[in-house]
Amino acid sequence: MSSAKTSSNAEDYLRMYRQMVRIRTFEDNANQLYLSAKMPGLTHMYSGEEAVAVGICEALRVTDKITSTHRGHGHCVAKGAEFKEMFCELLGKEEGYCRGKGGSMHIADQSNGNLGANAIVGGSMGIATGSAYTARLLGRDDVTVCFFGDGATAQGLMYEVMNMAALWKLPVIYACENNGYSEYTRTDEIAAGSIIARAEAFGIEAHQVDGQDVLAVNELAQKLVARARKGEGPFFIELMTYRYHGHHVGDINREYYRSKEEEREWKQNRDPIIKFRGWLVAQGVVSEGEIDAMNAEIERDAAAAVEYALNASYPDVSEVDMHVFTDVEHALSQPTA
Amino acid sequence: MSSAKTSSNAEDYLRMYRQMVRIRTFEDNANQLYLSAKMPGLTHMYSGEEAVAVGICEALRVTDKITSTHRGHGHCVAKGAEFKEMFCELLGKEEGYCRGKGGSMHIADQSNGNLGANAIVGGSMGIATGSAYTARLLGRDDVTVCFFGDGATAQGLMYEVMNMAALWKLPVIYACENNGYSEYTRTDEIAAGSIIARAEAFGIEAHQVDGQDVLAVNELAQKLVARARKGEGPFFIELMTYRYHGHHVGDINREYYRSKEEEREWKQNRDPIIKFRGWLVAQGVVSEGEIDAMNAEIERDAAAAVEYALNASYPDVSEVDMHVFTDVEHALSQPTA
Amino acid sequence: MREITLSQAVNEALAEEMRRDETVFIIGEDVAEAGTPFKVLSGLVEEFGTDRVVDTPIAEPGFMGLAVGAAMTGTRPVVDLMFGDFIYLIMDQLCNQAAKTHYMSGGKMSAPLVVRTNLGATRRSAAQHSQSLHALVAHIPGLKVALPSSAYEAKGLLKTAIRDNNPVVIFEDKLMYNDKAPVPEEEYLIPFGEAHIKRAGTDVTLIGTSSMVQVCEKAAGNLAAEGISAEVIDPRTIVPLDEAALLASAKKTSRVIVVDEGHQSFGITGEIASRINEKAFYHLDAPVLRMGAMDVPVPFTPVLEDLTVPTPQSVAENARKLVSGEMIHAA
Amino acid sequence: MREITLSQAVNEALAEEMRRDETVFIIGEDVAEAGTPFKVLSGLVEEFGTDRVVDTPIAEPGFMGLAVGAAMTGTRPVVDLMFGDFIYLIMDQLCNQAAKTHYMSGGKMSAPLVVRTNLGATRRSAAQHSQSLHALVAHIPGLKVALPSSAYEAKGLLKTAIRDNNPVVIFEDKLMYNDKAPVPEEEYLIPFGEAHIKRAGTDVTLIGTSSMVQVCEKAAGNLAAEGISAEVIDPRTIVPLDEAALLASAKKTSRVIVVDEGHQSFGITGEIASRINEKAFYHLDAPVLRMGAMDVPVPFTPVLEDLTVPTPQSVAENARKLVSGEMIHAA
Ligand SMILES: Cc1ncc(C[n+]2csc(CCOP(=O)(O)OP(=O)(O)O)c2C)c(N)n1
Ligand SMILES: Cc1ncc(C[n+]2csc(CCOP(=O)(O)OP(=O)(O)O)c2C)c(N)n1
Ligand SMILES: [Mg+2]
Ligand SMILES: [Mg+2]
Repeated sequence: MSSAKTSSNAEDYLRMYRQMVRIRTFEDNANQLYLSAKMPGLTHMYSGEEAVAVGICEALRVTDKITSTHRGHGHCVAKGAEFKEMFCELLGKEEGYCRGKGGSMHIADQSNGNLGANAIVGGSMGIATGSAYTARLLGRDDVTVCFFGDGATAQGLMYEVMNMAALWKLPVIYACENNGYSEYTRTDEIAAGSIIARAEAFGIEAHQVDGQDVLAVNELAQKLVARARKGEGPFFIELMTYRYHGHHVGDINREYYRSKEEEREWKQNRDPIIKFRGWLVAQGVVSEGEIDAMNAEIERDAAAAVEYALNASYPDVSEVDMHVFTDVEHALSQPTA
Repeated sequence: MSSAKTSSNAEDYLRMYRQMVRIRTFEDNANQLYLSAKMPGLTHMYSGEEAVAVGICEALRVTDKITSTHRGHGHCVAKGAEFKEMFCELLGKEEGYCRGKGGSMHIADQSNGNLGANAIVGGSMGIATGSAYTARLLGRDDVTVCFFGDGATAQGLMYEVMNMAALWKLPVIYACENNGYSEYTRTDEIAAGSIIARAEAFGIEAHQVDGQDVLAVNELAQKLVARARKGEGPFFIELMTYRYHGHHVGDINREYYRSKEEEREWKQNRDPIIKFRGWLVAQGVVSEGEIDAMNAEIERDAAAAVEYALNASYPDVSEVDMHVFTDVEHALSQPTA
Repeated sequence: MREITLSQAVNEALAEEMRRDETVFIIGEDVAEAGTPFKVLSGLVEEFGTDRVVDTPIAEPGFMGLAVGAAMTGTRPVVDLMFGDFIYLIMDQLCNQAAKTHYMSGGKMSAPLVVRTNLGATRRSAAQHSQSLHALVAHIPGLKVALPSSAYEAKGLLKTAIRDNNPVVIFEDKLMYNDKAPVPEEEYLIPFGEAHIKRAGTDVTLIGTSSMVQVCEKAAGNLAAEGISAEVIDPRTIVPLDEAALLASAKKTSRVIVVDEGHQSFGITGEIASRINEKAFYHLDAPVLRMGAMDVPVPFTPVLEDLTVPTPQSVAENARKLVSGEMIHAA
Repeated sequence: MREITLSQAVNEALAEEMRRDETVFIIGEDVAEAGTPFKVLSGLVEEFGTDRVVDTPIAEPGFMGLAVGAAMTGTRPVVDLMFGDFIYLIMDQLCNQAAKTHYMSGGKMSAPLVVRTNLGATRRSAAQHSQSLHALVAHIPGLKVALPSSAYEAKGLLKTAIRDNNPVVIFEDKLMYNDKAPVPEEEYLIPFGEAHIKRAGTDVTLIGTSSMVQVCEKAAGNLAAEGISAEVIDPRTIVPLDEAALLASAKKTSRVIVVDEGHQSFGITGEIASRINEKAFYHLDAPVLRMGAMDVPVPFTPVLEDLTVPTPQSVAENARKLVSGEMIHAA
């Protein structure tokens, strides 16, 4: 845990803690929905990586943008989304953020600057860079954070857009969530050299940080976001973290690629929530009782949102050919098909 | 010029000199064919960069492979191709290396291990890496050299395949011909950071060398090829060089992107052929007269090949739907279209 | 005959060909220990080792390009593209390089490789993991395109693909991996360009591809109960296409429906319908009817997703109208 | 009316739209000082500066991706893709991202961008610089596709494309950049989905796209001299497609040829022919005839390249046969 700050930051600390717990709680509920066969399809849990999304998004304004990944619930919550619309989306309901058309892998929340999860690994790197281009071109001072995994660093697109971001000094921060795995393969078996050095080779200032330490992440993010806002970007951050679940909710038997000991080690000794909670209590920012109450409240919120979503209605079948084009109400009833 | 070797290498030196002059002479004739409207389409001149192709290809065996670029005549000659088949190809004749179907931008010479020029910038980087994969898988000891320009380093594909080459220690050498320009743009305006560092970030040993000094290029190439053959690859070389003509033969008025002074400076003071010739004579390897005779002979060869190609026949029209598939003589006379 | 799953059939085809020819290797993401997310390749790395069952970085353009170069120099790569939707990422290496190598070199070089990938919606995987993109590659001269409709075809076509000296793209239906079908123990190959009449009939021809063959068979079953005799044909490869078989059936029944899971517009149904219209025009009672997937990105929510693809019901419904002489439009 | 080249028309369209809307910017290779290899953009960087006429590294997937993100956040990028053949490189960002943004977000986001690129063979540029790949993008729901046939259409369609809130791909014929046509001084837009009857006729309908409109017009001229009255229609956009206009003409003449420079098989001619066959079947004297580019990679050598695309002669020849009642096959 990084050096303590004064308790004048108490509010910030508690918000960060709260957001981390909200993510974990959201994921636990989503996993339950999967296990009880109430959720269509598969989904990828963010549990274990909460300090990354929260540490970074807490350094951002609502007008700042993020792009997310297939493992996107954490980013979505951290950037300000509500449980209700999120669960509705996961269940394919009309009140979901994307009217049920996107689902877990495409969840987006434009109202809070979340440009969306992406089911193409690395697929959002161009989008984030373009968002930063808009800011520069239109003279806005917002910053864009591009979240992606260690596995995504294999995609050539990353090098193409880092080159442009560096050339044009775009206000974008590439945030590599290094959880050590690309699906069912250890990333060090499929990644040569150094991730940080790859960014640096393009003249991009790059940092590595403990992704389980929300204060360390947030401190670095605060600095880099402020500098990016002033035109000193782009930046690259490699955040060392871990995913607790399988690659997706269905990836249960995973000992062939990852040992139970390793999982236990991270969960027991490096859990970002447990660590931060201990620190908050030790510093006297909050009492154990207050934390328990907060956690319970979040759990109730989540349960209520799940309940709501389960009972919410699906989009009307007529929506199937809506939103293909912005200017055509129903793409298939047009003679122009 | 690098440190002199003993004249026991005289034969090698003369062959290198000869190959450089052959390239220059080929290009002068190709340019003439364009200017006199005898060649269909456009073509990209290698003049000025001869020491790169020759210095490297002289370090290779016939069984070693190369992949080439849109600026590919130099690589083709250096890897052992004949003028006759090359001019026939440029003129679209049946006796061309590709029966006239490829033309300048797709010239290939499988008999000498040239897997072909490529009209997609960066398009051959995967091919070269795959060729090296074949060598490793089948236990052959050939090495593959991938030629590409400085502009091509912007293509994400390069980072994807360098990663794999590094992981699997493939016998491939990435040879970046840095002539300073990507078409009509100075590459330093569109490339951030350092080219060498980008390769090094993947754990690939990288070197920079004066591409106008054929001996320096050859010495480095000899070493790296030998090491790659032993499984110590991959390697990356950045060769600092210059193209004398425009981007292609039609790029005549180019002062808006490149000054005449700069061109004069390179041509007068850094010409690879003039420099090497001076050195050969100074070292007593050869006399001015012998060189003049060699040059004249090459010119006669080229003129004869041009003449031959101009009179050679075009492929029969029935060839238009041949070679679409290996197992179908005429793709369009099949009921299966 | 024994029954095995499509997944096992693919696995057997690969194992047999890799035993027969040591230049064959598999390359793709999570193909080794994991045996792909669909577990299709389980066991192969144990037999053939990591040089021939190669786990790659998540770099589709890169390993596709590598495969092209490997194929050009003496090996036969089988590229595992985890989802058919990622074909967009490999289009350049597949279509600008592999497809044109033989032609551009005047017949001197070739790129004998296979891209194994998949298609198919209704798996609740949303717009970027549910596409059926075979039309894109069918349009590019130099590529062959196979669409197996059961475990039997999956094995026989894949073995043929691996031995073919041209680049071949083979799309498996990802919802069929666990479907069983009779597959001989003995070795067999299925030649390209030979359609298979799955069910003979006289009133209407249902041409189905991939998963839509099953759909057509179910529709035919329903129709039979009503006294309508439907012929079901599976082209098995769309490049090359067995025009003769399709035309013969069209001429026999005079009524044809082409059913495919790719988007209908500018997809493969237009090509097949056009060829039949052109060459059997005067034998047709009605224009060839096309049924593709809806021209919408695939929605996540099941209530919408299920509407986007042809079903036995919708095929039978159209067949009924066609046979009864109602004029039917594709739109 | 004044005549300007297609190149000038494109330049004017961009300049006008960039003056009107400061969120419009151009991004691509050598677009600034060089004004592209075709010199289409000359002068724009001088007026709009390097932030709005942006020279990129040679990284098509990268700048296409950047454009998608820029479009999603409030700007209107016009992506300059130097050759249509490079579209393979941007397929993922164009088709998995831009095309699906609006749908996947349930209508909340959109990607208003234009990809300006080209098509067309017979420039002796060989297989990787001569393709006409509009069929690939026409197949993907969410993309609009425009094919201007002259300077007039090039200007009007591009202006419409820039104002459209959807991703639009516009293919210019690279051999037509220097062709002049009358273009009004006053501002005009050409709405998408409205075909243009280039020449009225009664005996046969020639539907041509892009460069093939000229080819059809020339064929029609020749045919007129022989007493055959050909109607020439230019759909101008293939997505959306003005089916009504095509059907009206088909019903009038009863004989249709669709002429396009993309490869014939699994290309756009099959779609257009199918729609007409389906909806005007009982009005047709013969099946709709298709003429696309040969299904071969484009050969370099002129003696072969010229054989691969439809010509006024070959179109007229087929029209003659069609009108005289000879049965004609596409193959
Ligand atoms: C282009 C592409 N290739 C492959 C996949 C399949 N896939 C989904 S997630 C994943 C692993 C991603 O690893 P990483 O980027 O480290 O993210 P993590 O899952 O660890 O958060 C893969 C290979 C995909 N969705 N997109
Ligand atoms: C994918 C792709 N993008 C753009 C082009 C157009 N183009 C041809 S050569 C070239 C410049 C290449 O520069 P560099 O790699 O430095 O090679 P050089 O011409 O300097 O030898 C460009 C942009 C192309 N052929 N392929
Ligand atoms: Mg990871
Ligand atoms: Mg260069």
